[in-house]
Amino acid sequence: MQAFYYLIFPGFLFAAVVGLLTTWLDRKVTARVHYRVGPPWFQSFADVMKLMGKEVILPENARKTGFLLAPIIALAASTLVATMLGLANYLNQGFVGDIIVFWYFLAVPSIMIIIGSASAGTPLSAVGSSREMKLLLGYEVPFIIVLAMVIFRADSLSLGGIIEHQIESGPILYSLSGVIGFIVALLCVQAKLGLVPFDAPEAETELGGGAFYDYSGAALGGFKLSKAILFYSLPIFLITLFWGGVQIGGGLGILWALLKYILIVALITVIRNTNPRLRIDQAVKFFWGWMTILAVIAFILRVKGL
Amino acid sequence: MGLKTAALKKSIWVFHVACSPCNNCDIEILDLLTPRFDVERFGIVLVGSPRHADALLITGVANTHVTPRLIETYRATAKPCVCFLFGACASHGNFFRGSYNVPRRIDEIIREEDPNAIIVYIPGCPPKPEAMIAGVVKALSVL
Amino acid sequence: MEQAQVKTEERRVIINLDRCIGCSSCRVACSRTHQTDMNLTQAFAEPVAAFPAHCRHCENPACAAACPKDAILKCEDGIVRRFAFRCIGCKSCSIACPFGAIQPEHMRNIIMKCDLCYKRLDEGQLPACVTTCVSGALSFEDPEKVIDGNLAGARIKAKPGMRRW
Amino acid sequence: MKKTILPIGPFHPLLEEPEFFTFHLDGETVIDVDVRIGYNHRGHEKLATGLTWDQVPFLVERICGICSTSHPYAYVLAVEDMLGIEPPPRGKYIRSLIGEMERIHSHLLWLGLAGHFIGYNTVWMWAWRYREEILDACELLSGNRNHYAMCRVGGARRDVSQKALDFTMKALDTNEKSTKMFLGAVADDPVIHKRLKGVGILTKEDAIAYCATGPTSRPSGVRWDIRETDPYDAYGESLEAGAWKVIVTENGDVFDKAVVRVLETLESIYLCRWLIENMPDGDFQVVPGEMHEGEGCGHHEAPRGEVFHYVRSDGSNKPIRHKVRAPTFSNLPTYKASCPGEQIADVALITAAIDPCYCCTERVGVIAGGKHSSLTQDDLVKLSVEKTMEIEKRMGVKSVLNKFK
Amino acid sequence: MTDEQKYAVSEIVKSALGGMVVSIDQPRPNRIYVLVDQKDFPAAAKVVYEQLGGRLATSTALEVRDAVELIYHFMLETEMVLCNLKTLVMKPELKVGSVGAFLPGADWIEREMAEMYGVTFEGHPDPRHLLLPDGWPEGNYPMRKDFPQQPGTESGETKPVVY
Ligand code: SF4
Ligand code: SF4
Ligand code: SF4
Ligand code: SF4
Ligand code: SF4
Ligand code: SF4
Ligand code: SF4
Ligand code: SF4
Repeated sequence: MQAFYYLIFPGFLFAAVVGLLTTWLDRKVTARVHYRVGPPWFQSFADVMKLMGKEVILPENARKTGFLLAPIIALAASTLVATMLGLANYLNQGFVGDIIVFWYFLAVPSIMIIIGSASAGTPLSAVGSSREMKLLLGYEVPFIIVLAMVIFRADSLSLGGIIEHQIESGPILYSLSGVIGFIVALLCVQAKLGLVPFDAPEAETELGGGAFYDYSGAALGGFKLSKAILFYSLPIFLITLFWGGVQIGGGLGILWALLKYILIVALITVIRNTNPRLRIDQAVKFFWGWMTILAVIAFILRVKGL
Repeated sequence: MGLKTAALKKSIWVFHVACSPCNNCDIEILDLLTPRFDVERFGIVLVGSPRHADALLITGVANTHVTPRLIETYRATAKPCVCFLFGACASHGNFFRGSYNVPRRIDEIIREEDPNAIIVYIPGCPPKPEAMIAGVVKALSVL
Repeated sequence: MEQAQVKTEERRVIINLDRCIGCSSCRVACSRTHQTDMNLTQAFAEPVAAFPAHCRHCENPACAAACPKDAILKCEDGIVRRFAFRCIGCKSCSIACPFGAIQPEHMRNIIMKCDLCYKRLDEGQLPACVTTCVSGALSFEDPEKVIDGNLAGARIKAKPGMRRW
Repeated sequence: MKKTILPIGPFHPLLEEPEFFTFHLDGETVIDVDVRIGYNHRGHEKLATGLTWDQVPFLVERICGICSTSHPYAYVLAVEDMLGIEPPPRGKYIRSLIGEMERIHSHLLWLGLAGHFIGYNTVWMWAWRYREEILDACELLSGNRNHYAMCRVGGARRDVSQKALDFTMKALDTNEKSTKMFLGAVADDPVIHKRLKGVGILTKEDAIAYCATGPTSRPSGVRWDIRETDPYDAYGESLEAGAWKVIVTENGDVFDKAVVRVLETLESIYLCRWLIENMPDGDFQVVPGEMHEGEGCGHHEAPRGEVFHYVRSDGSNKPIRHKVRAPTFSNLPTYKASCPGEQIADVALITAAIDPCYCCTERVGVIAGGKHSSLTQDDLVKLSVEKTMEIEKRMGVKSVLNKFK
Repeated sequence: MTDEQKYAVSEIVKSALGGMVVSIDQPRPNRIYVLVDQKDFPAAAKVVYEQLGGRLATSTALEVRDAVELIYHFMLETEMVLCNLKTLVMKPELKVGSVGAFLPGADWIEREMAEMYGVTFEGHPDPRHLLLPDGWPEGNYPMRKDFPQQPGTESGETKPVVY
């Protein structure tokens, strides 16, 4: 049963399929904004499938272990994240460990990108790596404050506890501190996903793929897949934290959950299409400045009971 | 046809290598991205790193300045990869064949680097964007 | 058939206009044989008929003389061929040809031109258009022997269809 | 000192021609500029001496894909100057028409790229969409989208049909509307004003000293336009008939360069219309007579400035010398005058305003206080975009993007 | 500008250049060809640029029997005449004073002529390679007639007979 959870539902397979579909949705909407038709629905699957079948080039100066292990660990960590979320949300099962562990696992893919690209040993990757590191440092600060806000509010450290609290006393989003926290968390998610305006680490036009510049074939596919899984889990995570989680109760429950999910994905896509890329120091300033202040305000409001 | 090939056919990532073209081929390639042609419909995406590419779109002739760059780029591309020699310049040398600054043809350079390279020639000066799409389709039919 | 005796360069595709019904099968066959190139140009005798305008593979081809890039050459076997990689799509040849037998290929921005199906000839087959013609209007013969007034241009004022500019 | 070089490119999808810039910086300010070209050198002038007179137009057409009719145009003018041939009027009008169509499509292309440079990708997509219509018209007129092959010693290479002319007329009408919309968007937008005005000023004196031509010199108040000062083909008649006028502005900054280009597009549209309406009937080419010894110069006002060709013949069927000067060759050095003292974020813009052909390989070495690192063209573009955003923010304007909806 | 006025321009040029003119020719109303001596050349160019207001369109070098001929094409915009200033730079020294020294617009073109023909421009502010790669062998001037590689040589796909 455990293996089923991890590999099929709600773990790897389910998360990957939904994640890739979400990626496609994102690309399609972007294309429509540009007055283009956009890719067909299976595009993301084809991309990943193709990458899996391609040769992996090892750059000359690469440290092999780090370079090759990074995508695998990133994939494993994001699968874990998806599974934990799914268990808590759909199957009402708790798991050992709490939101702190969860937060830690969320950071792992980014750290793996840093390690992987740093061990590639080429200048472009190194720049991408350092940018990713700065970005990680940037967005984790407000993110953890918001998390703390949610934890205080729900008086529980586990995902299940947070969901239960929201079932009892309404979603956290429906309060002032909740709204502010949600906005901050959404932007952090945007950065975690590496989307415009926070895509400096893998800027296609400047760094030619940046952190992923030297990755090719299956290794790149691993990263893409892990990104896709994150693209699925992070919106779900936001729903869990702020919007009462996903309960697969009656028929309407599923629809409502789907609506919430699509809304958040749409928000992310809109943000990505209406903004230019921020320079990395601007992004860090943005997170440490405005976002942190907002997060602290949310926290104070929460303490005041708003 | 395996799943791998099927997937490859649906998702071609191309990388644009401008050797020393007259710009026209490059403009036509850019045209591919704009609303009229929109190659993303077919899963064709321009990427920024040769390592991600499945296909190299090579335009122009290889003059002495860019020849080493071309070889470098070809080496950096993950195989299997298809080289599209876009335009009369790349496929044959156009008028510039025999010029003092154009020592060798591009396909010669690539063949020297890798005798098994898959090379697709798209003649025309410049080939129309449709020709590039058609060229990709033809190349896929032999994969 | 008698292709063993006659050398390639002495035979051409001859069209008997009395028989041609304008069905365009020959063009389809030409196009199929050459992947996408539609080598055979259509001529119009307005308003009566449309019929194929075959390349005559001239003795002294005007198209080759006009080509700035030597993309059309008369080869050793007598066939006037176009070399796709050299062609730059300037369409000078199309203007130069007195028979309107050259038509631009609109997709690749080069021209295309009848090559007398030289690959099929090497295999001992007749050109594709000749084998396909439903009414027997096309034949593959030595023109010297069949000049009896059937040739295109001798009877109808041909108006090349593809010269749009 | 640690030296970091970013091997960006060498091949990048959005940019075209390779050049290599070295900028000497003091903080954020540019002190000196050096350009290294030659990545695209293919030896045209030598090749031309190996081709016959009628082959050369096709060769020079391939100097450049954007001003692809300008070079053959200047070449045939040079040969006609040498031989003393006067082409028939219809041939002249056809050549001028193609030349102007090229100017429209080239300026639209530039407008799109400039939009991309200041961060408005929508401008790029839209400009290129309108450009497609012009290309369609060109294809119908000449048979080709880009390399038109319409110029021939002694007239036009082929005739144009009435159908093609009618289609062109329609394309011009739609294009006039969209160009006017662009003009409105550019001239009235406060953000664009802030962003472009006073940036990269090329003074009148510098423009004269560097012998800049075309839309690089005219915004600086230098009224140099070959179509006016050495009229050829249909330009003299049309100017007298008042079909178009030379656009000259005074400031020489990037804003003026943009405005001059948009206004010129409009003038070209009017001129094209006039040419189509007054297209004479009759023959469109004469057969040039015997080649004889001599020399001739021809110049044509290309979209980017004057294209100059010089030919020398010894009476044989090949030129013994054929000199080509593309406009960018004399416009590019004006960097040296217009860049120093500017912010590094504006350099991309200034270079874009000259409209050279950028490329991927182009890297900018930043030499600041002994530390050596590399900035790419893209970094410049990014800096440029950021500055636009900053100004937008400061002015409290939402985004110019909405304008184009 | 009528043709008569244009023909009068050659007189203006002649008087401005004074004794430096070796020969002057105006085959067509809008083209003037002036030949000056090698040693007077930069001075003559200066006169055309500063006194006559010529805009340097470009300059051409070409190889004649025992010299390299330089032609500086000045456009006299107000007179609407193209004034071509010629000189012969004698082999084997191939040395001439630089115009780029006082006219920045001539900077690049002189660099190009220097690398293509091996002409030395004395006093040029920035005598480096312009178009050719930096490692180009010394004394190898591609536009000279004795340059080994001939243009236009083709190795065709099939052996064609050219009728
Ligand atoms: S093939 Fe033609 S259009 Fe393409 S780069 Fe070469 S000359 Fe230019
Ligand atoms: S010949 Fe064939 S392809 Fe052509 S119209 Fe008839 S059925 Fe269609
Ligand atoms: S294309 Fe025309 S000119 Fe050329 S060989 Fe055929 S018939 Fe003769
Ligand atoms: S279109 Fe091609 S074959 Fe015809 S003249 Fe031009 S280059 Fe030669
Ligand atoms: S009628 Fe005779 S001369 Fe005239 S084009 Fe036909 S074959 Fe040639
Ligand atoms: S002989 Fe062959 S190539 Fe020529 S028209 Fe017939 S089918 Fe086409
Ligand atoms: S197939 Fe025969 S009958 Fe039909 S158009 Fe061709 S020549 Fe005429
Ligand atoms: S400036 Fe030069 S390279 Fe650029 S488009 Fe014009 S002629 Fe071509």
